[in-house]
Amino acid sequence: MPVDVDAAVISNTRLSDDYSVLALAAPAIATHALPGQFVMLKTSRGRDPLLRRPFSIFQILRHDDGSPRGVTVFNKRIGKGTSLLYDVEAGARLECLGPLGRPFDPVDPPVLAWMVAGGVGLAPFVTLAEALIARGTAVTLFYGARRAADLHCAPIFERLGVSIAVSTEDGSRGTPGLITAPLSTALSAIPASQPLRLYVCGPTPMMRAVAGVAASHGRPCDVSLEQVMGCGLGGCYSCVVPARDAGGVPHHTRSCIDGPVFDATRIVWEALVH
Amino acid sequence: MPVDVDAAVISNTRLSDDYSVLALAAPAIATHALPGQFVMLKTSRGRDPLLRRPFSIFQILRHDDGSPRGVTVFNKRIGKGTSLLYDVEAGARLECLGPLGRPFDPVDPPVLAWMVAGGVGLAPFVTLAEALIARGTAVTLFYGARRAADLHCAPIFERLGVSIAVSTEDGSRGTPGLITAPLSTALSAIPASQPLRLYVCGPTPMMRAVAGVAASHGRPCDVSLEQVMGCGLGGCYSCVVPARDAGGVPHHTRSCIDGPVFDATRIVWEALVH
Amino acid sequence: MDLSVAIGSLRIPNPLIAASGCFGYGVEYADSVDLSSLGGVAVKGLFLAPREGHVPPRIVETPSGMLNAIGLQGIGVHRFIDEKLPELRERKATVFVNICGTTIDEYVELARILSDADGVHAIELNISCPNIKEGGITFGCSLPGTHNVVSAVRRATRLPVIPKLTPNVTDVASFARAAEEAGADAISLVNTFLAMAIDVETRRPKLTNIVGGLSGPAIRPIAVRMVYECRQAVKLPIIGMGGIATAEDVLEFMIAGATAVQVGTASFVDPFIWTKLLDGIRAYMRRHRIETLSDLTGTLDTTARHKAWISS
Amino acid sequence: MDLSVAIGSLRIPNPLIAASGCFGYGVEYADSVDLSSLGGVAVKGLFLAPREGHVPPRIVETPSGMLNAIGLQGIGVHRFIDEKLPELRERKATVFVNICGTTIDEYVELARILSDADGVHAIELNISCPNIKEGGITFGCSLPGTHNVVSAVRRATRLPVIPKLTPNVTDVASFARAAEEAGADAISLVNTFLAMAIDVETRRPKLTNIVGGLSGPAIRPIAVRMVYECRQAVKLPIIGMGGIATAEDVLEFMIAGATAVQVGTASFVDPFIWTKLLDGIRAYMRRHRIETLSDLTGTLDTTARHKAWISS
Ligand SMILES: Cc1cc2nc3c(=O)[nH]c(=O)nc-3n(C[C@H](O)[C@H](O)[C@H](O)COP(=O)(O)OP(=O)(O)OC[C@H]3O[C@@H](n4cnc5c(N)ncnc54)[C@H](O)[C@@H]3O)c2cc1C
Ligand SMILES: Cc1cc2nc3c(=O)[nH]c(=O)nc-3n(C[C@H](O)[C@H](O)[C@H](O)COP(=O)(O)OP(=O)(O)OC[C@H]3O[C@@H](n4cnc5c(N)ncnc54)[C@H](O)[C@@H]3O)c2cc1C
Ligand SMILES: Cc1cc2nc3c(=O)[nH]c(=O)nc-3n(C[C@H](O)[C@H](O)[C@H](O)COP(=O)(O)O)c2cc1C
Ligand SMILES: Cc1cc2nc3c(=O)[nH]c(=O)nc-3n(C[C@H](O)[C@H](O)[C@H](O)COP(=O)(O)O)c2cc1C
Ligand code: FES
Ligand code: FES
Repeated sequence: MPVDVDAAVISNTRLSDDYSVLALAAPAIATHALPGQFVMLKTSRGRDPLLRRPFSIFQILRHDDGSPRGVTVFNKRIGKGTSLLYDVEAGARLECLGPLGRPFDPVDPPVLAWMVAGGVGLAPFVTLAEALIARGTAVTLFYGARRAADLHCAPIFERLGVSIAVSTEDGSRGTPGLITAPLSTALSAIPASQPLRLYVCGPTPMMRAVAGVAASHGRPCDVSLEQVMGCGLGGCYSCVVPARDAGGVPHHTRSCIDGPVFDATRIVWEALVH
Repeated sequence: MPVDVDAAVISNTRLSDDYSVLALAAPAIATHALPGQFVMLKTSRGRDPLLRRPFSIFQILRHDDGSPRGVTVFNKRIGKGTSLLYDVEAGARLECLGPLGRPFDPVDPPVLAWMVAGGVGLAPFVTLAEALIARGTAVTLFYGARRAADLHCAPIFERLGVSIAVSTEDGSRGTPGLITAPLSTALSAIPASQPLRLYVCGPTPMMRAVAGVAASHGRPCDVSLEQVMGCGLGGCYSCVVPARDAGGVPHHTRSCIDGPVFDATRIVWEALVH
Repeated sequence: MDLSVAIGSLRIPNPLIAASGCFGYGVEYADSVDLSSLGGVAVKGLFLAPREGHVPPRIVETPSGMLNAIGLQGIGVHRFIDEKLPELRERKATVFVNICGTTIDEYVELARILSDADGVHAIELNISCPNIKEGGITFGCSLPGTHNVVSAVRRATRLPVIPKLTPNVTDVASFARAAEEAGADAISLVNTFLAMAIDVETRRPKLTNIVGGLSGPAIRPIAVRMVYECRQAVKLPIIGMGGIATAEDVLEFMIAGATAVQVGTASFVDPFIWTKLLDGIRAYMRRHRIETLSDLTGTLDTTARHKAWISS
Repeated sequence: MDLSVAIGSLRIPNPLIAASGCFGYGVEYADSVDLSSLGGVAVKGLFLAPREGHVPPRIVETPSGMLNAIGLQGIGVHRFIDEKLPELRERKATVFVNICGTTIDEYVELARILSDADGVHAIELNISCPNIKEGGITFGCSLPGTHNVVSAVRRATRLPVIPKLTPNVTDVASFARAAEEAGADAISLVNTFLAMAIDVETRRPKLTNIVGGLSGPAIRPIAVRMVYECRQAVKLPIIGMGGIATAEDVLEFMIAGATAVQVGTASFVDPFIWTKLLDGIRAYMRRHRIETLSDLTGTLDTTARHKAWISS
């Protein structure tokens, strides 16, 4: 059951001109959050912007004694609400509703966990990596960005013991080009007998491409979709994606409560609007 | 010519639960402001609240070298916009348009200047007192409030050398009752040969009463009216008051550009909405 | 204090109804909101058959409002009765079923089917969805159309019949009168305002459907005026809505003439709005010594405080 | 870059016109805004005779909008010509005079008087003021009324005639057609939406006039839709307005079909908005390599990007 917390901003760390990490005091949300879940944040106190905005839970914050203190979100400035959040200062208060949505399902050893992130799609993977590593599962992160300056937070993953492969479209770091290339290479190098699951979050074309690569290698693949969301609770039907039901028939299904995490084979990619 | 300054909040000093003094960095406005003029302040950066709010210029702030630094406003929290201003912190920015409106006309010695203020109507009188005292005019402030706790800023006037008479409705300080009583008494005690001008700002019923007292003593009286204002520049006709033109014919006249300061005898008090 | 109000023969514990299309089928909220504590739940608009609705993007935010073009995606009346109604019944929700059809016969058949279902308390006739052609808007924009569909449904069911009016007309009060004459038990208004938004960088509409319906605080002043106009035109109970976000807004609609209200868009922003609204209403009743909330309906005082002092 | 646009025979340097009733008679702003740099100034609605307007309060703020019930206070056409027009002429303003009457004869007489005055560039026929009974709204809400008043004025003047349409109708495009058939040179829309607000503590209307007109960003999505509908119905140039506050908003109206725009409420909030809007428009033209701004009018691309992948 989600709760709504009038959360104090603990800090807002600007990583670049458009990325920041916003830390919110929200113990009631931190206590129950699972990897891949999200919060709906009110970006101002007035009625403009009116609606909340969805954000993956990036990190769980804890007090020294380990008790839950709050959550962070990894914010990319792309419009009105995310700009307001980028500019927020410590001490302000933001209404924060969560945790929401269907989480990732972390695999256990000997299954390998490969996380594939594009840009701000990195957000759900810190908590997923923690959950995987806590189970003893080996984790690799494939992380693609436009340029080296957009590759944020790699140290967090390194500290957790995650292996990292990086690509940039402009070739300024790691493999030049899209992340699908090094991913395909790596998948080809793994014996089919080695069980493995892919977890993907990023721009829709990237997720679609990765889902294709996964399918061609016969690997299970979970994707976390990003749709415009009015409510986050199943009330408005704004966030639908074309997905196949158990019988294989495609339907518009609500990504806020049926997702945001979906088995990639359920998604009718050619019909998914981005 | 008014200017629009994206003014930094220098400080916001809370005087009580509902009064604060907001200091704004706006040298271009401070340079030209005259006593009784006002500014239009945007109380938030979004579109809700949409319109600016009018505020008298309370004080002119100066740098150590005497050069103009900005203005303060004396803010009373009564609704949405004034609550936002009460809560504003130093460092924020507010759009501030001014100086606007017809100012007070300060008298010269030997004419006495009696300022009559009710509640937040104190706001225009610091700058007026300064202008009067700079001319050598003797200044008295009659200051009425609901209770002692609502009598703010008397020390500012004392430091300027203004004589102060105070009344409170609950009798907790000064003369009990309305300010019109001590004012009438004082007016009766002054010989008719002593020239004197009244300057009044406060709730409409109080200004009307004082205008009546002034008329019955045959004293000139300027009032600063407070109407809801959409633009502050004569564009919208929202701020009209019933006033007599030179021929004695009553008309709706715009208090933002024809006022806010009016000769009390021009106002058709029985028709003035409050 | 008595917060209950009567919509025709139906008495509900308080005037707050979750607006159709803004609260799913109610069951989505069953764990976070006590459905029995609401005045009612107006479920998402239902056709006879399931519908997939419009291609996303389906919503876009606007100043103090939002556009939607969901296109009445829904599971159809039969699956609703089988899959959702039992839980609503169990949770003791007062259920307003919002129905949509392309023909009068479809409305009549929906009403018949729902009359036989256990746990349906009222039928809201959606003749006002602005963003699909088949959603009854042709009935909602024509006086005879409104009259005919309401009287046909009226004859087909014992449940209270509540046509939901569109604000996209010149004279909403005439539609209220048509509904009254046709035997409606109440009217609800307003549905959304037909509107659009354009992405200037691509020069394309922001909604795939091109146009959508405007809702939220932005429209409240127009909706209040329409409720006030209808109050003067008909005796029927009015369920008012459009931009309600605070207890003060609820009271504003009631004073203008509403017996009950619906809250839509604001419940997206705050899903726990219901207890806040009830608390605010109770505080107002205490402050104004109002024992019976329904006494407030239609109490707007329009005797002018100030006479024009000059011939205008 | 060419920002000029043509309203019939009248070419104006850019599409930004100060909206009637929101810019006084223009002269109030002459010291702070270079009037000749605007596309035009639509002066406050004028009757033949002076009017005192409604008793205050005349405005009230609403979410992202405001209500006004000024009641067309004004100095009358003769004093306008004697006292204001000379300064407007001197400042090289392009002057749109907004006229209001109770009868067709009054409109005709106003048009005749203004045709003889030096410095009037166009006549905007206000048949849409929502908050007075005599402000022509009876013409504006009736198709024959609109047709008759437009054609009568058309015959009475050589100046461009621009009826201003009300949004408070079911089908605004039919009014655009009526205006076109009657010989209008352009149409302007929207005037304000009839609306109201109530003080719940006193249970009185917040405006002395009870109802008022809603303007500001809140109404923009409805206004854009109406401009788009009219664009498809008529060939006339359209002057679009309603909630414009940014350069993006100007462009949105133009893409929807407006040749020029008016800005009202937003200029209350920012009297220096004009240069900001022009700068934003120029930046957009550079970014999109647009040489001639008027090429943008009506370029909305409604070819669906996404086909429905499932029958709905
Ligand atoms: C489950 C979920 C998790 C998310 N997690 C994160 C996160 O951790 N960090 C992060 O920075 N962002 C995340 N997002 C995306 C984020 O919600 C949007 O960037 C945000 O809502 C945009 O708000 P805005 O006011 O800045 O943009 P607006 O001013 O509203 O819009 C700017 C532009 O962005 C487009 N846009 C708006 N919302 C979205 C969206 N959801 N997806 C794609 N385009 C959009 C608009 O159509 C418009 O063109 C997530 C979205 C979802 C659904
Ligand atoms: C020339 C001038 C100078 C002013 N100087 C000061 C000043 O120095 N300090 C100060 O605190 N206030 C001053 N005011 C009043 C101030 O502008 C209002 O209190 C403010 O606009 C209210 O905004 P709000 O958003 O808080 O109230 P809202 O939420 O908009 O309204 C709350 C209630 O107050 C009423 N109200 C709104 N505006 C006014 C008004 N102008 N006068 C009376 N009632 C109003 C509304 O009708 C409503 O009932 C001045 C007003 C004028 C015209
Ligand atoms: C996303 C969304 C979906 C809606 N779906 C329906 C619907 O299915 N049937 C209906 O009658 N009204 C529907 N409406 C209209 C609302 O019930 C309500 O009339 C309108 O939104 C105004 O209220 P509000 O401002 O409180 O949202 C919908 C509104 C929204 C925002
Ligand atoms: C205070 C005020 C006064 C107005 N007076 C007039 C008027 O005299 N004549 C007219 O045609 N429109 C009048 N209007 C309507 C505006 O010209 C414009 O159509 C409307 O406000 C929508 O534009 P906006 O949202 O940019 O303000 C007035 C609007 C306001 C807010
Ligand atoms: S966001 Fe409202 S249903 Fe998913
Ligand atoms: S406030 Fe607009 S005319 Fe005075």
